[in-house]
Amino acid sequence: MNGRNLRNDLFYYLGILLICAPFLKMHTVYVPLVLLVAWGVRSCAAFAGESRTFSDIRLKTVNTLVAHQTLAVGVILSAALLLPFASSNYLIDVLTSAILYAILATALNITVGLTGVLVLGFIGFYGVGAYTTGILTAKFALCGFWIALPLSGLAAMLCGVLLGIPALRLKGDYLAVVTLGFGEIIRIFLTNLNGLTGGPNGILGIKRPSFGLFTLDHPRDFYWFSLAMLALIVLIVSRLANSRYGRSWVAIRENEMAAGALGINVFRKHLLSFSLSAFFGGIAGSLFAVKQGFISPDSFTFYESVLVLCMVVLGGIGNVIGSVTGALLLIVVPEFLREFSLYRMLVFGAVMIAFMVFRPNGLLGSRMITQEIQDREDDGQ
Amino acid sequence: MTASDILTTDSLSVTFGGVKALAGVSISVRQGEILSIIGPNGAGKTTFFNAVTGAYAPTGGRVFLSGREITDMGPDQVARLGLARSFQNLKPFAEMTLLENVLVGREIHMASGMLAAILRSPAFHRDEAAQKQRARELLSFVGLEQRRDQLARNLTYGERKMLEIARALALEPSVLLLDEPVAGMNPTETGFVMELVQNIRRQGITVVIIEHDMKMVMGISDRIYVLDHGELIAEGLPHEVRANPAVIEAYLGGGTLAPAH
Amino acid sequence: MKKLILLAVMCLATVACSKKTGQETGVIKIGAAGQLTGPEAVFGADMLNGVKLAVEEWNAKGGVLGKKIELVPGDDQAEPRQAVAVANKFTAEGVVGVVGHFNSSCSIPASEVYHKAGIPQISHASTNPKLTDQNFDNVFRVCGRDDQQGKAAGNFAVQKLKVKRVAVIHDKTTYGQGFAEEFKKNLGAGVEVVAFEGITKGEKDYSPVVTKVKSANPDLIFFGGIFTEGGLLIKQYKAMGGTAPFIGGDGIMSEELLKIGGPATEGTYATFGPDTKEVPSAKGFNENYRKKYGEPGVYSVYAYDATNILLQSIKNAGATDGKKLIAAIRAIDYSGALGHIQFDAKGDVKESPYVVWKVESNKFKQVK
Amino acid sequence: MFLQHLLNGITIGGSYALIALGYTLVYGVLKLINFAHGEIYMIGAYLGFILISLIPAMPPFLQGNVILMMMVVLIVAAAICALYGFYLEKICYRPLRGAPKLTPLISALGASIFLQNFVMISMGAKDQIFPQTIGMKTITLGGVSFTLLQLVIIFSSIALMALIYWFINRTRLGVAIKATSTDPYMASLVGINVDTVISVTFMAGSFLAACAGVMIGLYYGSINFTLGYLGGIKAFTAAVLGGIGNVPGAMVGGFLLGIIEALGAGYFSSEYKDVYAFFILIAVLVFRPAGLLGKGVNERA
Amino acid sequence: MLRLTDIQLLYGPIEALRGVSLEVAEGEIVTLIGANGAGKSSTLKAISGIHAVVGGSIEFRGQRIDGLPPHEIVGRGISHCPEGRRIFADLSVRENLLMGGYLLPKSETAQQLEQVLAMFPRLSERISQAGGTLSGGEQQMLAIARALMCKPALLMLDEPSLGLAPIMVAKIFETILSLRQHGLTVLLVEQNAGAALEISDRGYVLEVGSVTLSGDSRALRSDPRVVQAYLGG
Repeated sequence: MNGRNLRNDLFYYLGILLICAPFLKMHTVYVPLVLLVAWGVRSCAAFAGESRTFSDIRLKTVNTLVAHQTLAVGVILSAALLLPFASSNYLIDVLTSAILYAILATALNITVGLTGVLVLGFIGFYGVGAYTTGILTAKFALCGFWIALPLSGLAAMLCGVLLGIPALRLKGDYLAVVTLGFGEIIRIFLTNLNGLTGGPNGILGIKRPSFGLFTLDHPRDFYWFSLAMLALIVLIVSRLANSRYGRSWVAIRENEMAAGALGINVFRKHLLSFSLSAFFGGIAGSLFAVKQGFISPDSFTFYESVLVLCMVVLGGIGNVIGSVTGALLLIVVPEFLREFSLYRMLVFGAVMIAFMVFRPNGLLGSRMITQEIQDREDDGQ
Repeated sequence: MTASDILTTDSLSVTFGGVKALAGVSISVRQGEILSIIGPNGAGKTTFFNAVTGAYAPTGGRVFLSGREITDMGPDQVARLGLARSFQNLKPFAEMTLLENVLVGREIHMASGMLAAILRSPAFHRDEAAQKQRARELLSFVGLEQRRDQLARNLTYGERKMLEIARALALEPSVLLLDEPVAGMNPTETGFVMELVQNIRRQGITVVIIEHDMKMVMGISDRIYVLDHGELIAEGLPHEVRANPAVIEAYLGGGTLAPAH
Repeated sequence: MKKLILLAVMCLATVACSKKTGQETGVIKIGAAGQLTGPEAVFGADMLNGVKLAVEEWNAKGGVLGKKIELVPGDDQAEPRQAVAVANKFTAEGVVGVVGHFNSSCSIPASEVYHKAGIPQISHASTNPKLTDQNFDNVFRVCGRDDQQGKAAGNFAVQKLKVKRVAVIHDKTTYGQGFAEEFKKNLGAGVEVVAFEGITKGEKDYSPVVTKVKSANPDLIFFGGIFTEGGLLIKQYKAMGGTAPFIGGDGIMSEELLKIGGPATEGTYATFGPDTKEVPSAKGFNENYRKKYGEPGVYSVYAYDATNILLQSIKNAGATDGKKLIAAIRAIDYSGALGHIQFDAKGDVKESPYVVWKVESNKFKQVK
Repeated sequence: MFLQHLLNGITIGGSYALIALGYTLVYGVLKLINFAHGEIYMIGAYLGFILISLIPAMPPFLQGNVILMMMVVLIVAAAICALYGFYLEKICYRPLRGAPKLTPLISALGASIFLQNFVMISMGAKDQIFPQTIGMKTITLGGVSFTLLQLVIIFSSIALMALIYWFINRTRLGVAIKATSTDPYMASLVGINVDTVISVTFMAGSFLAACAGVMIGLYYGSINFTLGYLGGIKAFTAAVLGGIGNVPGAMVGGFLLGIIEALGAGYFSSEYKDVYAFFILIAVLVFRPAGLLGKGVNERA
Repeated sequence: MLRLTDIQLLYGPIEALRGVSLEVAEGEIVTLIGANGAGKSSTLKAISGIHAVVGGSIEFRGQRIDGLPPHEIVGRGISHCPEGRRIFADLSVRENLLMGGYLLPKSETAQQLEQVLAMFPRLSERISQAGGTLSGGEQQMLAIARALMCKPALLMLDEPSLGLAPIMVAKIFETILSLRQHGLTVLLVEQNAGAALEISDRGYVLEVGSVTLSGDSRALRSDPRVVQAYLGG
């Protein structure tokens, strides 16, 4: 057995070195790096299948959290509220970014997670939201932030409906590509409609929102404001998910034909989830515009769409809390990796592979978790 | 069409890329009966179900439910009007619990709106509780009450069939279409399903069945239609159909191994 | 399980090794921000090397105010969001001044962070007018402005080349399109713009645009963008039998353009700063840079000078305090690799440094 | 004018088609969008560049014969790249069989980021310039200008596509790929080693992508590490346009996309070039929801 | 020829087989009967290597085969014709059959194809039609023919009569009988217990993942427990 394994190992590592060789030429220092990555990812794969320890710890944690739900939410929220007192503006800014992405991920989770529609151009809605706020409050100074915020959501929602009506009749990956196209189209229009969007120069001087005389100018204040928005949106989405709306969405995800045969208007429910998710995406965009104070098409690339999608998948598809966790991880981890400087994204890529190989169902999994608990209890009896 | 006909089709046709899957089938289902549709594989039985329930758009002919034309309606509209169905290749919502599966079937009877769901108003809680109660009753009707909180993916084949029936009944339909409800079941299980179908009929629901199991078909049907190559080749009472030479030739066969005990 | 522990330990070890042990006192930190990874990483590397060179030279001379200078790189990936994160990180780490960012779309949102923290920012390459038009007292740039450069290119086309029909191509970026529009503005009534086209950065095939431009039959083709696309455009245009010369800006002024475009680039014009080879300090820069990092990029020298200005100002101010430092930068009268630099009230370079260059026998030569 | 645009479109369309084939083949067997495929194309281009820069060290009989030399470069680069495809699948996708559908998407993205940065760090962020080789002389025929190399590239693309078409439909391994696409479970029951088939599929796709990469590098003369991003998106769109999972569809989709872009940019505004492709895509999908040559999406139980 | 000793199989946390032991001798037709979810199909999947067993052993012609991948097991002469026919719908009938003989040396393929087609003349009429366009009965024939292409010693058939019209069911059973005359050993899983026991030599009854009854087919057919539960009185 060991002989065969050894041969496989040798084949694996030598093969990888061989194909990397043309690129490594004189840089022999990269050889251990390549081997380390190859070995690391492989170990994750081996480990994912072989141990229940991690799964046990996770189950216990989840069990405890479920048992003391209110307490857990309270602790996490108050920790999140108090955090700014203990951290620098840098960390607050990173966390605010993470919160905005968490809103995006929560919104995207409605379509990708609950309804099972893969959207690859989600950042388009974010862009529409951000630009609506930018155009209304700064470019033409038509209204204040508090009017622009809902309008941004509605503008994104309108785009969602307009895109959804033709696109939602498509299936699976075809729909995904159309949404990808939508994201690109939005970005190209943002770049080229100079009179409205400022073209590639973007829009400058978007003011932070204010409550009467009190302006959310300090990063800490804006952090709290975003946190409140996130909490509100998570609450709305999770309540919807646990109602007849959520059930219909999941039913459609599981089987469209059967859902239709049970009297669910699949198209209308799809459109509802799509436009809701666009709405929250637009809200996140509006927040982003006032956070940055400056927006340009550079912020709304395909890469960002995929990043948000990663957050949803990483946290566990269909799991609302998972989306938030995924956003936190994908924004915060690269910040820590800044220490690696040039190697940052290299390491980040490898970590992504390793993580997925290690936890294919995402960090929190979807419903599988509760099910695992159930099954174990059944075994015990 | 007589007053007692609840579901009728008038020369219903379906064509797939030039091939006629259904060539002008006219049938009428009477209120409160158990009707079976039999025929060789590929005769168009499932296509017939799909065309009636709106899953396929018929290329010709018309369909009426309780005197109302439903020909061009979508599956969801047809379902809302009281026509429920089960599927030959089962389609339970695998990642939902059994209770949730049935609750999806209750969707059209739910009243509370989106705002109520977000605000968790008393009306919302009342509605949820009432529907959950009804769903539980339906699960216990098919014998799955004990497993209501498990995910549907963990059910066995037979249990899934029962779940599909419970889910279809949740619509409170006037007509229930069952596509091969006992395929792959042994005689004991078949007996249970036959009992169940009788009980469903007793609640005033008309049942239409596609089935190959002749014991079931001959045992509970009031009437039988026989399809072959998309056309109706015979209809009548069970013993008439069994003796029909055209049916024997196309479908039943005369071999001793045929399981028509 | 063992394997996992080993893995975890190795990861931790890597992180630990890469971290500087403890907070070193007695150093002055300066930030260098740009795209170190991502699609435009080449500019980030050019910049970082320029800054490194300056810092090393100062450190070799004993640092500034008796302290060593520590360079803190910040990777903004050419993304505005990341740029703000980098800016916040710099302020949190106590950086006294920042060289960068590269893209205007990164420099602008980051400048607000620096402004609030009272840290000076000297951009080496953000040419969009909006950056300094915000009127932040802490924002400077050693490069020109798109409007200045557009004017220089436009005037040259009209007055020197006396063209009548011009085709304009840009790469749809803040820099490229902004520059193209400024150029168009400065052409005057006598010149007809026969085509105004945008291209997508990162593609290789520009034949549709080139075909269209060629059929419009221009006397001159303006390109607002970077040498990568510029080289391909010129090459594909000439391959299709086109004859009109190209003119571009600092973005195409690079040896790379000549490599990518090959002989087709002969006769191409570019607006840029005056020839630095004649300035003694620039000669030193070029030699030292080549020795350490190979051929300098277009912006390396800007980054180098921006760093020198920052460090010289620290020395002049005798302090690293934001206010004093900003005042010192505003007051500086500096002669470096780029020539003579003084800042106006907005933070732009006082004398517009643009002249026109032309490719002759496979080399950029200043047009007298 | 029209012919010129058409020729431009066909040239770039050929490379889209070659890359699109990789997406479509993999999608067929794994029902998975291989998001790292664009990077494989980029790696292929780099391998071509590295090999060409080794030419001075090659034996003289090779150096004398330009055509032979280019063939060797193309085949060796594509062969090494095929191994990249092999390892990509082995490391990023194989451990994820049976995981939720979107999971491999994330590891693919990780691989994509990794490969991009790997090349950036090892080869530098600068553009790499191919030596100006053969066939760059412009030929003008009836108002249409083209280079000899352009013709060679168009014909090579078509030849490669013919080769892959033959492989899929006429060889036992090829039919096994088709069988695995329809039903991997059944395929294993007739004795097909599904793992091998999947590996072969990845290798074949990577082989074609590398060929496209080398040809693009030779033709346009410069490559950099971000090449895979746009190339990947475009080719993926082409694959969907033709009906993803459908081999002739990918070829048709690739050429069509190239031609649409060329005509759109040529006759309307080039600023919106990328938009035309997507508009056409949306229009096609509204009328033919499974792409031009795709069959109806099968209802899965 | 085939011996299963106490094999166990898990589907996730669910125990599908809890120690199944059975034997098939050369030239026999052996039937597995049992209720839904009793583990009949799982037993076949365990033998063909689709699902790995977690306990027990499977021996074929004296050699352990548990733990081998499916394609190696096919190579040793066990052919598994799964439930639901699973025709390669896009492939032609010929391609379907050629895939069935995937592991045969190239030189033998043509000859084997001829032999199989001789057994199923209906298929040679439709040789270049796509598999998906055949009728249900024809598809079942094709599935069996495909399973025969690899020259198996043991053929495992999972519910070959499922969803077929009674007239077709009779034909399928006739075909199975004729296969035995060709010297094939058959392991049959059937819901239609009456018909299956009629053509088989021996039978096993599976309940909840283990064998509860076994013996001569004739004896089983008259066993009151079997009659009561599986033959419907």
